[in-house]
Amino acid sequence: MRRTRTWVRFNTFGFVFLILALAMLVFILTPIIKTCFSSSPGTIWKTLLDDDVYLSILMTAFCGLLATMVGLVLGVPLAYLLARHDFCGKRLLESLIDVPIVIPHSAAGIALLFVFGKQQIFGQFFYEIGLRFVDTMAGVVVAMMFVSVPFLIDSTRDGFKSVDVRLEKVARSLGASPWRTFWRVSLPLTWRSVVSGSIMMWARAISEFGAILILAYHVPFFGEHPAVAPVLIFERFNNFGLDAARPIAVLVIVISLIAFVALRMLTNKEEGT
Amino acid sequence: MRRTRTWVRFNTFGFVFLILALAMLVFILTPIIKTCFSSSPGTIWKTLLDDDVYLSILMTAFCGLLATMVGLVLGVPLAYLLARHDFCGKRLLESLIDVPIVIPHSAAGIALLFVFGKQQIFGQFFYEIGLRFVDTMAGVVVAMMFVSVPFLIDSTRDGFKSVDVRLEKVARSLGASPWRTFWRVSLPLTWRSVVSGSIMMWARAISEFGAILILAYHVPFFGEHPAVAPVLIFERFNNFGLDAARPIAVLVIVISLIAFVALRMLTNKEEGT
Amino acid sequence: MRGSISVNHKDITRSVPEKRGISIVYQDQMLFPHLTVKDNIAFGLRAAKCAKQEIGRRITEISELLRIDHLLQRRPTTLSGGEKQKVALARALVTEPAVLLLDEPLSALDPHTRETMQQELAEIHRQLDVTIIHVTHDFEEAVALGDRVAVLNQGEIAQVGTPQDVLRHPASAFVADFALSRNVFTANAEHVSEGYASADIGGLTLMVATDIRGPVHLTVRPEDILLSLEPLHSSARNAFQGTVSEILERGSVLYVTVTVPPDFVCLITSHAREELGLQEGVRVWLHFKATAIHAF
Amino acid sequence: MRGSISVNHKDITRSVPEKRGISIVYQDQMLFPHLTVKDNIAFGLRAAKCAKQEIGRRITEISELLRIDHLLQRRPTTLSGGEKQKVALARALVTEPAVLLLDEPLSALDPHTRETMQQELAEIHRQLDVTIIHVTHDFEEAVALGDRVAVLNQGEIAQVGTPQDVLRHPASAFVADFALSRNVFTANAEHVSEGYASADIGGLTLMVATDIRGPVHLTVRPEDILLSLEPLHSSARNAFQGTVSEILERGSVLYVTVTVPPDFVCLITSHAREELGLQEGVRVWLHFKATAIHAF
Repeated sequence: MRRTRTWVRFNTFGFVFLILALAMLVFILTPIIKTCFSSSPGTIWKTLLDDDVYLSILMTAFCGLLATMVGLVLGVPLAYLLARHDFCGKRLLESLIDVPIVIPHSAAGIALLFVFGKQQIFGQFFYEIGLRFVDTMAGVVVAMMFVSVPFLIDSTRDGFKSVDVRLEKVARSLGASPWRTFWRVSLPLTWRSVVSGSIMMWARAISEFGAILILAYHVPFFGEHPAVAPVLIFERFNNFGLDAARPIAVLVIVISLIAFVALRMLTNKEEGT
Repeated sequence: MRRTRTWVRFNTFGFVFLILALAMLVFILTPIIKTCFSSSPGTIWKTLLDDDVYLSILMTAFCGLLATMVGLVLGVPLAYLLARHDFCGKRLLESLIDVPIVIPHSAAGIALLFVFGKQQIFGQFFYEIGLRFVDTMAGVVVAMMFVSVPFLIDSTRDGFKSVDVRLEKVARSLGASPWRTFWRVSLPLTWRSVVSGSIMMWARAISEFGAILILAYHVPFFGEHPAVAPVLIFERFNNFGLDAARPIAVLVIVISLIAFVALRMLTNKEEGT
Repeated sequence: MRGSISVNHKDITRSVPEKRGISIVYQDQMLFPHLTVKDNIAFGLRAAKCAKQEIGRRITEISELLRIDHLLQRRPTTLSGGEKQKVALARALVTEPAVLLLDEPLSALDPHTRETMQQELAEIHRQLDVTIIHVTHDFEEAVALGDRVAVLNQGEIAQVGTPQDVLRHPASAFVADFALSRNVFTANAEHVSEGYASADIGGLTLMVATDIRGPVHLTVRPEDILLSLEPLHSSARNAFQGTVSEILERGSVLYVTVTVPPDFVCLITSHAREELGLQEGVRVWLHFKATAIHAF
Repeated sequence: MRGSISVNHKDITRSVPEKRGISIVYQDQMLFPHLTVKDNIAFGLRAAKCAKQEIGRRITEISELLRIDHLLQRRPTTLSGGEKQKVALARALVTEPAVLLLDEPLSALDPHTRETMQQELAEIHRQLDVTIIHVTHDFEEAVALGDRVAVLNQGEIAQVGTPQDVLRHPASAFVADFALSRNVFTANAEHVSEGYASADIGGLTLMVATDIRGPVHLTVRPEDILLSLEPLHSSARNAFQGTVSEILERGSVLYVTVTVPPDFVCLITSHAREELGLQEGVRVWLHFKATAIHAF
């Protein structure tokens, strides 16, 4: 009966909205789906066995993971403090934290070069302890982290905000220290937001192109010098044309699509219980 | 008294969290701030008067605006339907809509080439009505829209979700048509989410680099062939080095930073009232 | 679930909402938060493309009837619960719907506001020619306001009828349990002195401690009525003789119906029954205080 | 605001919460939603690094005392309001706090559960040696449960004292208005027959329609007490003679205090006063029904 009702209520409004919405869906989904099915599984498998491609994807995933882990250690405390404390200029600060999402990626690369270059403040400081950033994996991680960590911070902050602060007060009144309260109450209740923020951060990190192109083009990795996957795709396209770039693009899209959708569905599922 | 209390409660936990949070803030804010102040206002002014730079920034802003407008027309209906209707596979669909955010930008460019290239489905269709995408402004708009429209859809969908559906039912029971209900009730109550989603979309659009580099490198615009700002920065960096790219990067960062923070503060402010 | 809904002999089961002629007032009002009170009320008229002067005239009319004319420029968020409910009523009534559907309209209000709003609703119903379907959990409210009452039990109608029907002749144990524990009367309260009124209920004159004048509903809790075989000289302002017409045992207490007329239901203990030798047909005196009557 | 808070002669104003020895139970319980009932109760013990066996022993003890041992494996979301409140109490009590702070613990419960929980709280207070600070808006609850009552008016303490002090000697008009309209007694309910109990309040034996046995609190609403100059033969199971000790006018009604002893406050109309010729010192009879007494 419910279905019938929906049809009875169908009208110009619903029709126009459905058409416009479908146009948007077609626009978003067609490029993704068409690319996924444009190469045969055989070609993709052969591409994956290509040493350059294999190493590139491995390094991209690994650097993304590293960036996310550093992001967790530094970003979760920041998110917690933003959720629990009010101070003057907090709104401005929250806007500034989101800025890396919106500044042009190549400009972000240049901005990073300004502080992580050899002669620059951070660069010099880390150079002393033996860490270089230009054309190294550390540079890739830094570039990835800069453009993607706002996703983690925003999601985690909203998560902490949705936990009633009185739950923490109860835990404290029962004799738990601030650390115990955080690990046993605040964090378990925010877990889902932290995980989905991490997924978003990792996905955004492995997709970064512009900042990495400027800060760390080809980097040493297991004796080779691969580029991250987005850069590799661009190189192939630039040097050998669309047909050479296609299988890698397909491979990378399929991998990030599966990882993203699977993880997203997983965390959404938990929401239901 | 409140201040004293905060200090009394200060402890190892707060100290460690504050240190970690500050490290994250320094990491995010230093590159942005240092870049902004690295060039003298005079140099930036001179850069702005450079024809290439001027046209590039103008075109970037204009294309971003066009992308956002098309995104509004097609994305708001989609967001509304997603907020108001439940159907099988809705969660998967919502995940897929977010995919453009997470696939590598250069891969996104290749995926777009697969449907908007001259021989491809959309490309052919639009070619018939005289619209080409490869190395044209239409291509820039399409690339911008693809990578940025999920921000608008997500924000608007959440906005519609937060409007009690019974407000729409009341409007209908008072004799308003579905159209009138949408324009006079649903949309005015979601206005803030739509605006902040649009800001996010525009900001993300003008920052796109990878997809545009592949789909529409230099495009005709007022008799010239400028590239979008992120591409221009990369070109200068590649051809003339960091010093040549710096003033443009500064200029673009300052512009998007001001636009983003100002608009964000404006919409947040309304929230208070 | 199957069925159909008709309004004025027209099947509206499959009509779109804006063509049904049914206006809804929710418990939490659902005023449009972005519009002023005036624009909220004007919403339905503007949708119907009324002329501007006509809109102004009808808003003035309805807001005077509901005494909310001083609120017209305010925002819904600045209103009290009772004011919001009046605005929601005005918004629904101004479109002159065939049916006004009230979904527990008074349950979110504080007791005092609820009583005032009950009187307002009764007043509106008297003045305007509109069918009101009023959903409520409050049996006294249903009896006080309804011309016809339908008692719903688990989604099924247990009884339909006039309030007096339901009260005096409950069709099932469910309805009886629901209705039996109340004495509800309709009357006209007349001024006696500051704080007191007399009210005539079917020949019987009650003394009531209230400031309300005019048509009222009166309730007396069964446990507040004292029974005796002789008239008592006491502080109870209301004393009447009647005949025990029914005795119902409910656990360790008894519901005794005494016909004066009208019928009064009294709650007594079984000890009291034994001592007074109560049984059907016995003549007894009822006593209850003027302050024990609840008027609304 | 200035001031300091001491617990057992130790200033805790500036202590961190975990060192204060004060456990809180909120109105909406605030159970940890991600932990089972057992883990909720164990939370404080684990934080105190108790031995595993000790934890098990103390959880068993407290959950048997509160009769929630069958709920230990459940999740908080699956519990009813009363069960949640008991778990919150168990979680707070198991850490043996110096002070237990209850923030309107019963106001979110339905009336029946509230009465049961009032008895449970009284029981807990008798069995465990813990200072309980109970915040409530319900005056009867405060009087029933408290050893000492502090009445707060606009953030200031209007009166502190035993419940009887506050009830019988209100220090200000505010406290009087708050307290005067109630007759609250503490008594021991003894079995008379199914559904009835007798209760001794300072020499006076009341007949009460209740199934509760043992220590109870009884209240009679002032408007349910009938006054007369002669004893009445009626359905009222409780009849006592006393002396009018005070008459207070409140609008059009009067509060008459009759000392039997104890004191009873009765609400009557000014008409009744005139007719009975009531004034201080007059001997009168009080009558109220066994069903009009509320026991909890």
